Amino acid sequence: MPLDIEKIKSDFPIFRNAHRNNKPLVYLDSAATAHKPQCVIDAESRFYSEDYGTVRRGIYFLSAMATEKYESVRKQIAEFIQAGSPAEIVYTRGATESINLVARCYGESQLKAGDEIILSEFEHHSNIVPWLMLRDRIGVKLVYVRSTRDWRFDMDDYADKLSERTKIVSITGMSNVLGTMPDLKAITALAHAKGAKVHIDGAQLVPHMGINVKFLDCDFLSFSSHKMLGPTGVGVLYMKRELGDIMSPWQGGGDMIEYVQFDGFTTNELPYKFEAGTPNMAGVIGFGKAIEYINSVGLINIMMHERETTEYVLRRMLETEGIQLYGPTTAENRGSVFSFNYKDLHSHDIGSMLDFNNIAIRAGHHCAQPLMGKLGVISTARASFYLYNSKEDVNILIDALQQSERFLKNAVR
Amino acid sequence: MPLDIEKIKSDFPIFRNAHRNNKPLVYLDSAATAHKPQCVIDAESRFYSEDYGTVRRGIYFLSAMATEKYESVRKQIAEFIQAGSPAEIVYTRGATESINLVARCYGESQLKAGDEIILSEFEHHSNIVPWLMLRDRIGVKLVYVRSTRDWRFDMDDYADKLSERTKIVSITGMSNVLGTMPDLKAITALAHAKGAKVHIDGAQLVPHMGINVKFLDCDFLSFSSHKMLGPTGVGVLYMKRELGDIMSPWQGGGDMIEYVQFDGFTTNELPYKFEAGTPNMAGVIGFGKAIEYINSVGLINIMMHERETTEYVLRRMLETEGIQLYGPTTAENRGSVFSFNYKDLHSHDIGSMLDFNNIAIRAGHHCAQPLMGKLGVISTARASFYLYNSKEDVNILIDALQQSERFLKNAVR
Amino acid sequence: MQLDDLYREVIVDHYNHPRNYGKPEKWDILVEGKNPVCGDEIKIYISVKDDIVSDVHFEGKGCSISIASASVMTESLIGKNLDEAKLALSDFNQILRGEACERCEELSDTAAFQGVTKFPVRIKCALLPWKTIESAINGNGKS
Amino acid sequence: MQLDDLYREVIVDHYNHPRNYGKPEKWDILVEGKNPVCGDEIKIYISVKDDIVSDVHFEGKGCSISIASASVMTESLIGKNLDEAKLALSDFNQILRGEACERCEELSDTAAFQGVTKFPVRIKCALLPWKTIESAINGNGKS
Ligand SMILES: Cc1ncc(COP(=O)(O)O)c(C=O)c1O
Ligand SMILES: Cc1ncc(COP(=O)(O)O)c(C=O)c1O
Repeated sequence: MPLDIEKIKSDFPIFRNAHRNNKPLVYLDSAATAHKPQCVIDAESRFYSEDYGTVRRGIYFLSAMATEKYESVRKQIAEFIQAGSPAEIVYTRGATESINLVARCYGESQLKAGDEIILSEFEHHSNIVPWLMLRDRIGVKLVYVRSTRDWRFDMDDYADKLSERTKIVSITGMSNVLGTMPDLKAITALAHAKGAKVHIDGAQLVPHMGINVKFLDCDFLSFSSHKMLGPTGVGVLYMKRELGDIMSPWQGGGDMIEYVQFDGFTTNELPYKFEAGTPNMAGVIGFGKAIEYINSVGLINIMMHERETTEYVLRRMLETEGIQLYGPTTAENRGSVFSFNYKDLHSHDIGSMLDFNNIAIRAGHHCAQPLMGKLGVISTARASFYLYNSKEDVNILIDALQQSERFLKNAVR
Repeated sequence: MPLDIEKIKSDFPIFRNAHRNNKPLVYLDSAATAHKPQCVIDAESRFYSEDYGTVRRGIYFLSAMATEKYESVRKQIAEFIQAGSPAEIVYTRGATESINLVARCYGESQLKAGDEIILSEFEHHSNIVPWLMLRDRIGVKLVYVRSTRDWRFDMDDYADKLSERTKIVSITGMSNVLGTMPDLKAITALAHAKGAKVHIDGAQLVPHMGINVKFLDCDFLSFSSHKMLGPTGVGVLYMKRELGDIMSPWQGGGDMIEYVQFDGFTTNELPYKFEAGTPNMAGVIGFGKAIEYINSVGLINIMMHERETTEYVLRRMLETEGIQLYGPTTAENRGSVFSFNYKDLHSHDIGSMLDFNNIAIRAGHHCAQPLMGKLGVISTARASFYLYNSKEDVNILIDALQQSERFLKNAVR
Repeated sequence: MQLDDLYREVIVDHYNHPRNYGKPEKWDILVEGKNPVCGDEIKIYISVKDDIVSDVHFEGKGCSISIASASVMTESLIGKNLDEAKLALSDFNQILRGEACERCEELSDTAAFQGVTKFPVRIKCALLPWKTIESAINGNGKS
Repeated sequence: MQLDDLYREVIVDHYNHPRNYGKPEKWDILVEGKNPVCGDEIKIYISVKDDIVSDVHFEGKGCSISIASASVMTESLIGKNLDEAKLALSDFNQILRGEACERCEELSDTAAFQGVTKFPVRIKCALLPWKTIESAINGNGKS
């Protein structure tokens, strides 16, 4: 069913409120963070106004209600990604914390010097730096899978680099710079054949394509609420139960313990073992609403809409003189995020020029400096799309780009 | 200026909405988490509806605005606690994460086997377990300062235990079980004289009394937004700048880096060095409003109101037959949190009985199992007060307590 | 939601007059359980003769719900064979999950715990004795 | 807020025709700067004769604002003695902080950067050349 974009836009108050210079907001930075539908905003407000209490600890009504809502979102998430049990869903601040948790609690307790971790060249800093820090602490080795010349994940190179020494393969489900989507099923199967565990950085993938962890059989999965219409400050780490059991705990404090004495402690059961301290209760409850909203629109409809958008953007960008597109030029296994440069304009200038037209894009290294090096640029402009973006948004972008160059180059000539 | 409690209550929508069995909510669990005034709830909604964009990264208007608001809260916090610079304010998920950060990033990089860390017997699990975990990793020793017989911090015992081996003193500003408030100024001065650093767990203290880190000269301070009228999922770690510089980074990822290459990275300047990944932007902005609200009521007025409440509660509890109060029995250097048991009722039964009257108290070990051991009980009931509580709330509590016992004990006799 | 739902007469009665309380002179199996959330502790002493639960006693600290639950449990198990005991255990779990239970009429004292399901925090209290005895019924207790 | 505020004519002119661009044959001091946020890089070559800045050239990659800022900077510094250069530096910082500046009339090309203050993300771009040369003016450059 094609999406009714006008209807969807009307669910997001930002599009009503963020006009500037009489121009409506054209928001093309959902890969950084997505806007929120009214129902998500209301869910948080209502929680604070009507049902607020602390979770897990209180014996009174408000606390019991809050706990129930908070835990029911865990079930929702488990269903959304097809996890076996809510006990495999750990709440974090965001994908970044999730990845750090894996690197620390699995990496430090299960890996040793000389073990290898395979990443790709597409990775976001959040899926590089935690592993570099692990390397600096325990002496593992990081191995990067090359990209092919058309900016796909190089399966041959991966198969070459995979070995008995490989203990973890940590790969993005979708590049936040190029949109590239590696074949996670094949990657996981190969890794498991060598006895390596697989972590998927789903920060970009999950909001746009969902995921089925049972089908993929991946061992860990990280993603963030704020990139999928939910509140800030909430993320998810999915982990297979048996791995959660052998990992060391994450932070110490309230709720992650079973017993504490002055000279020792025992840890709580999963998932609480990894959740110390009062959590972001309102954020979690808002996230539940976001998933509900996505389900009500239909993930499959969102995917089809984005596929169409991707095809249209690719056509327009490839046909427009002066646009240098980075990344795959076909819509297969590719998300709707597009890095580009335009003529000899600097990405910052492109960003500012478009901003003047109330078009929000990202400019810079997109937290992927190593990949910038591979692309041979210092920065790119990036436009990324979501369920609330229309083809018209694409046209506005391209038109404004062309005007920008005229403005900046011809102004004084 | 005495607080107008009716007026204040009307600022908090929960008191309008959470009636049950025709009884208004009597909320006596602010030590667990505090309710939110309308302005805080609205600040978050408005941010999502009108100004939402990612911070620090975007070049467009929404992002620039969001960044400005987000960073201006850092200034507000710095002023609220009298820090020297916003660069000394690190955003975390909550006090628990803040303490873990100190234990990891300062503890692991600056301490070695045999070094000692001094805690008190009053500490919350969140100020015990992170240090136990540090001990398990690097072999430091934990030393606990005894409490006096009237449940105060034993200064003599502290002076005895403090030595050249002491590297960190980490003490709660206010016990979340007994209300005890140690003399932080004296503790800090003694510690510094031995060359030890001082961390204050301000989770309970800061919401009720504020703090002046310049006056105290403490090295670290942790506290949570959700206990001081702000949103969930936001906390603060204050650290002296020169300590932040020598500490190892916390989580790895976006924003905490300066440069990343495939084989190494350099860290960003303070405070960003400790803030990896997209933060809880909406939560931070709501927290700014909470501080504004507290300032508008006046911290000094809140303190005076709570002092009066404390005196009244002490009087009523001490005069009521059957109430066993734990903790200091005078209002000096004591917060408005009261642990007690009643006759031979179990705290859970007390909690449920009071809940039936829509009175919310806490029952259990209050994340302080070691202290429960010291008190010689397995659990207590706990009532805690804040700016929205009146003397009438105290009366309702005591009346309901007395009725409960009659209900449970006489029902079948 | 009424307080009476939680504190049914049966529960209050068992709390005020717990049956089979205290350490017996001898027993075959001893199991211990704890609830870390509230610090409650329970010890259960079980005697078995000819595959029949001939005696159950208990000791411990706990709230009214867990004491009453233990008391009711002892009465309900004494005289049952192993299969019947397992059935009683699964019945109780069913009741606490808020599910309908055919045999509930028979088990009237057990059925009084239905009201607890409306108070999620207290469910653990009611379950503690039954969770604790589970291992013994499955044969893992230490004698 | 107008785009013209950011892209004043002067800025666009300096961006399209940067002055003193390129590596000179010789120099006394070379300083390098980077902006990690956008990856911009700049090299500044400085010659000093009798305590007077006799020449400044620059090379690098950057956006219009940072290129124009560098270009304007070279023009503004050449011919100044050390104290005057320091003053120019502090003037520029003042302008970029959005503060009023008395000497701004004189420094007309520099003053064009006032509009940048309305675009916080771009302030770093404008400051890059000036931040980079700061160490040289304080005597820390490598020659
Ligand atoms: C591919 C990828 N991984 C990880 C992250 C980190 O997510 P967050 O900033 O929400 O922690 C992002 C987004 O910034 C991303 O695009
Ligand atoms: C004294 C004390 N320290 C630390 C904490 C932990 O705070 P949070 O749960 O917000 O991380 C609490 C509250 O639970 C507390 O009372």
